[in-house]
Amino acid sequence: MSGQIALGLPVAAVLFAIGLAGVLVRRNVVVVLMSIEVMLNAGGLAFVTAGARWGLPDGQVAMLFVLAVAAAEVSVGLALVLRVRDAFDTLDTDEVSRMRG
Amino acid sequence: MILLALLLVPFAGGVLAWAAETVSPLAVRWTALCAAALELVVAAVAWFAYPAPAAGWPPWVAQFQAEWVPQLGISFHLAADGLSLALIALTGFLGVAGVVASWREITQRVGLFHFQLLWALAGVTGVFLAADLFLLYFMWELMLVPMYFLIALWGHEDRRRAAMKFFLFTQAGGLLMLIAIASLYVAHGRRTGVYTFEYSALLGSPAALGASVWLALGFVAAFAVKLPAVPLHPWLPDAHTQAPTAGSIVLAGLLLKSGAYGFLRFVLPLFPAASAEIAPYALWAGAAGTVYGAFLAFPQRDLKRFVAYTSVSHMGYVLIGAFAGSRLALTGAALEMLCHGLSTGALFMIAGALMDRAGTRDMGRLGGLLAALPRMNAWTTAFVLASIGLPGLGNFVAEFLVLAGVFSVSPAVAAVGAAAMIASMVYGVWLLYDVFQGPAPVAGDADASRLPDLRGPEAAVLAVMTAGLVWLGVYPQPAVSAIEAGVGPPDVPVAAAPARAARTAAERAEAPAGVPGGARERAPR
Amino acid sequence: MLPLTWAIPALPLAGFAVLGLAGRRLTPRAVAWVGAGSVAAAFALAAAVAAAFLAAPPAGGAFSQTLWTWWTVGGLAAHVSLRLDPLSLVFVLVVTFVGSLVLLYSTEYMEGDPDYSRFFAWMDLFAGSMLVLVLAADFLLLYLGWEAVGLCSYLLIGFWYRDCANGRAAMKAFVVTRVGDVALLVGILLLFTQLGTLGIQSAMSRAVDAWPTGAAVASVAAALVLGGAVGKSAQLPLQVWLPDAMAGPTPVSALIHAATMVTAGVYLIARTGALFAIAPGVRLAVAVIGALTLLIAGFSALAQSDIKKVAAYSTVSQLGYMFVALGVGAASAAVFHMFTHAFFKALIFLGAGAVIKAMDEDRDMFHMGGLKDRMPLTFWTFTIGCASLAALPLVTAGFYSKDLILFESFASPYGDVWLWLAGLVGSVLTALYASRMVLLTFFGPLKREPSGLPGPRMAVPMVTLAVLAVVAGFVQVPGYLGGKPLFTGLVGAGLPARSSPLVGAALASAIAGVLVLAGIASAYWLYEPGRPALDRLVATPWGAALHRAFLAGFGFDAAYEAVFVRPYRRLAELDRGDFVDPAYRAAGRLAAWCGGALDGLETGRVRNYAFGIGIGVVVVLAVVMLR
Amino acid sequence: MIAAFYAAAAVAVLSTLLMVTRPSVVHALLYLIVSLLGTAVMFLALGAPFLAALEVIIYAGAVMVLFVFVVMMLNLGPSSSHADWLSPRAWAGPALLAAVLGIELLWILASAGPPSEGVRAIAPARVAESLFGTYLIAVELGSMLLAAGILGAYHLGRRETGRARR
Repeated sequence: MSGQIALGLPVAAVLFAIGLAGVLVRRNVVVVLMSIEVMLNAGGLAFVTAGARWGLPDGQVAMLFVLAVAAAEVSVGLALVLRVRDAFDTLDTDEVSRMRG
Repeated sequence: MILLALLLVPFAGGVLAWAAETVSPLAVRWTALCAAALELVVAAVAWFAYPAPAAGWPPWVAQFQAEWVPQLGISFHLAADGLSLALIALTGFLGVAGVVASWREITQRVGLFHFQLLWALAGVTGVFLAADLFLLYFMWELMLVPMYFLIALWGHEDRRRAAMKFFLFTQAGGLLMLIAIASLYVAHGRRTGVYTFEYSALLGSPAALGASVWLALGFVAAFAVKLPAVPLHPWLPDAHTQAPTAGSIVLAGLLLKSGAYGFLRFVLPLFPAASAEIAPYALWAGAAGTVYGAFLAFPQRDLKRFVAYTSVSHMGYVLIGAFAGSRLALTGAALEMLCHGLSTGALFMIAGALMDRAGTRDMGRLGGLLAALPRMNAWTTAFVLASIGLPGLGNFVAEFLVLAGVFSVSPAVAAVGAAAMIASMVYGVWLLYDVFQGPAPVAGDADASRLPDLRGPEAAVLAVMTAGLVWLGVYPQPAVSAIEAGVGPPDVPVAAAPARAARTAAERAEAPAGVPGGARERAPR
Repeated sequence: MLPLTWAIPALPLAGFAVLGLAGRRLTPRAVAWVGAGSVAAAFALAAAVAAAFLAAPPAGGAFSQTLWTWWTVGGLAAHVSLRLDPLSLVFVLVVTFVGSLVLLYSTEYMEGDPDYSRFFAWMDLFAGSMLVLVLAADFLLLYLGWEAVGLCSYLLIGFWYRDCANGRAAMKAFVVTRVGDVALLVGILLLFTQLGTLGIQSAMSRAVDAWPTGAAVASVAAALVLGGAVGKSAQLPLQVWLPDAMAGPTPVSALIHAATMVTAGVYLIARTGALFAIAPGVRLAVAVIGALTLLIAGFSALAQSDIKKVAAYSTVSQLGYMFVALGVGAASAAVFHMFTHAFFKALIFLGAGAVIKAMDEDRDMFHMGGLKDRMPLTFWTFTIGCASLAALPLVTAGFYSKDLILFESFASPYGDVWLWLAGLVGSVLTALYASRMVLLTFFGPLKREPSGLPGPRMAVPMVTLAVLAVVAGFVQVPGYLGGKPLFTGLVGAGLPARSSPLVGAALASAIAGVLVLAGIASAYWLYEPGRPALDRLVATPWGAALHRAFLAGFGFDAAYEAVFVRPYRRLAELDRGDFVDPAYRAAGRLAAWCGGALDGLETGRVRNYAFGIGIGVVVVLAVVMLR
Repeated sequence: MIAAFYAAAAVAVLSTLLMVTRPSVVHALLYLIVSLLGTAVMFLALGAPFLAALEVIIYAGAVMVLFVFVVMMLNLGPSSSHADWLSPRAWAGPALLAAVLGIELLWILASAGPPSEGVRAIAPARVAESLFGTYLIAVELGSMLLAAGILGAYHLGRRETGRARR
């Protein structure tokens, strides 16, 4: 019965790493945002796994907050994507580099 | 309580002056003038109200203490002795001079200007009164910020760079001091179990006595930059050149003094052993400053830059006096602070007035003004003479005391300091020649003969300054008595002559227990 | 009367205060009354004080008065205190007397000048400061007077500020004398720190007690004091400022640069004679400096065409005589020469001033000539002054004082025959240039009509001084003529003891007298207008070279210009931007460069930043792992 | 249950990998939805049925619908210009970094030792009690965050200042 718990955290770690790779490799803003969703999800999975291990509801509560944050982040982020597209005519993050010193 | 008043008058005056801008610029000026004058009056009252200093050292004549952050041993402790009061009186007076000098010069954002000016004065006053190292650092930074804005907002063509340079130099020194204060605080707490920033508690603390030279150097860094000691001086000419006249007056007359005051009040008493180790270098830095400042003043074309370098020269004497290790020299250094505040403040005021009239500070474009501005020439001559150390004016007495005090320690330093007087003479007569006697510049500038001479409040302020310098030059004894007690711990010899060393040591051995000197002998190592 | 001594300097200083504060509102007449009157009142007071002093000399031969304590720090103090002894009494009388005459003369000479009140204010300040100098009982007060007279000298040399050359001459005078002043200041510091007192008398007595003869510290102290004296009295090597100082109005030259201020160095060395007595090497240096100076200045005076420059070089030369006397230990002889010199040299300047005023400020002697009949009063008084300067035997004051110096220069135990020979050559030179002045100015054809004659206010001082230039010497008639050493007897009481004249004095005087007469005769042969002897001499290559050297004062100016002035200026110009500043600018650039180097990391690409965050996480986790 | 967990984990990891590597945004989006559904199954297997439902409804439902709309609005198709990221130089470094990170995480998890106890299912009621008891303030804050997100999205999404720039 402990298999889920034994595997939950490694799976979360792998998902997180893949998400990170996506953020780092992809240049399309929308895909970057999606990768971030994956990372958030991985974090949430870790929470839930830990909650299941201790039998406490707090892990699930944390995942709920992750959901809320993700929703807010996605809504603002996608709105920003629209604006970026308007302003730069591109979705390539490398070309939106006005912060270059 | 009166010390709190001394501190609050400029603070409140600054706020009131700013608020008065809603009425009219003139109201601002009058408010600021009254605040500065009130500061002077209160300082005078404090002077006369507490004639007898308390026993022990330092000889405070008045104190004010309130809790600030008791958990950390920080208290709002103000204390004044004769030296502090004299310098605060100078602060008030130069505040009046600054407001008068700005009367016609400053037309933009008048309220904010006077607010900054008075808060700078308040910060200086706070430094002169602080008897708590945390408060000292607080006030130290407080005087820096308004000064930065005075230069950066109301300065001349290159003001931003100059203000930034000023800020970087002084802030670098100030942060080193902060580190030193914190280290001293911790070291004292570890040794004694009492964590406090209180000056009198740290005085004679085993932590301070056994402190390494590095700890003392943290303080020295801040004060030497502010003084400024060669080679930490390059911020000064730029800041002076670009600052508005009132800013220059406050900068030269008071901010530099805060550095000198720091040496006398904090470095020497707190770290006697480390000071003795630093002294040879400091003496030579001072001697180099006297010569180098005078030497560099001579080729300057910019009138204010010129005066700025003379300050470097004079503060060299203060540095020598501070580290000569004798009462004569310490008294001389303290007296030089007062005299330099008057003479250089006046020279900056004159430079501002000249700039106001002739429209330029470039000495290459000034010349032959004696016929048009005889009074201005007379005042300039008087203050240049003070600046080059003519006997009968205050600076001479101070410089003589300094040189006499250092002579027995290092005749070479004294000789270099005296030789700097030749260089001073060169720049002094050159200034008078180039601006007043020498050939008028080629036509094209304003008709010199129609320039208005000095009159009214400016002349009145200058007259008071002259009177002060003559008083300090001819009968300085009241000032000398007032500041002498506070300039150094009682075990500093009058003159550090080798022959007297033995006698002084004997006297120190006999010193009764209870005075700091005696207490220090018994302090656990 | 003696307790009123403080008022002697106070009166002229009060005059200065009145004129300085209210001078512009006073009428010229009132200015003249205040300006000259205050000094005249000081003279009257000084005369009364002198009478009281001589009638009943105070105990110890000196009257002391402490006015107030200047400052005191832990037991060490400087006092504003006065000391009246015969030495200072002589100086006080000379300063106030010549001062009042010169100021009386100035009321007419300076008439119509737009800065009339400024002139008198500064002259009064000078008189007061000079009196403080000679009356000071404290080294520091002496130094105050010392610097203040230098200041007045500076202000008055540059008085006519519309001509920039005057301003430059004033600068030069102030700076050059300051070199000596600083030496004196260091000397005072040395005495103060070593002996623990600033009082002149107590310092002298302590020095004699504490230091053996020839002690190094005594020699250093004496040398530093000598440095001050050399600067103020325009002796080698700091003599260069005095000829240029003639740019000031002529009364200034008469009072400050001939009669009084320049003799302050003589006063100082006489006052600190005890110190020089225990520093024999430095004492010898005083004599050698004096001898060299009197020769160099004498030669230089021969070639000048500016009448005031001749007089200036002659002043330097006569001061050289005084230094010789001081160097051989005959301070009273030096003071005696100062005494007579004050009269005849002031007289020469006042006469020259009358001529210059008549020539509309043209000072070139070659533009003058034949004025003998047009300005008889000026001619006679000027000639008497020049005769006294040339030390015409028996009838002039200058003869008696110079004779005493010449005698002492070899007869004194510290004397030397070489000093005597130098003095003899110098007296020939003096006779030559003094006669040349008279000949070029007053004889020969009339080249230019004088524009005015001196009025009574100028004439009275000239006549008075002419009388004194003759009779002042009779207070010290040498023994072989049946006289008594009244002057040296009086002054010597306040100075180290001196031996009395010996046999052979008469012979020495005779030699000197003959040489002077020969000098005057050869001057007539050389300089009498219309004679070609001199022109032929100057035409030879050697003669031309010598003439150039004399005219340039042996090139000291050029040498100083090349060695000190120009390098200083060049270095200063080079350093205008401050050599230290670039170091800080370099630090700033280094910081900017580092920033630029890090700038490459700032790509503006989100994923690069994220990559950075990722690295951070990896590192943190690595740390967690490896713990 | 455990088999479902293994399967879901495999599906999630695989589809996430594919999501990251697909050049087409639409394909990536579809894989992401699969990944999220896999996660939901894992939640279920971990005894969190409520969260599994929310995961499907909110994440795979609402949030992904947002993505779909945006993709539609931006008219994104398979883009040839983005194909160059496939060159190893572009992805080797980040991939390596991600791999190292993943290995580090796994290492740490492995070093912590195997779990001693099994899954304890937590009823939605307990979650709700905790959520509206202990975490009430956090819930409020979360709601504020959402409100801010709505406002921000609305503000940023308006187009009136749009095309004129640049």
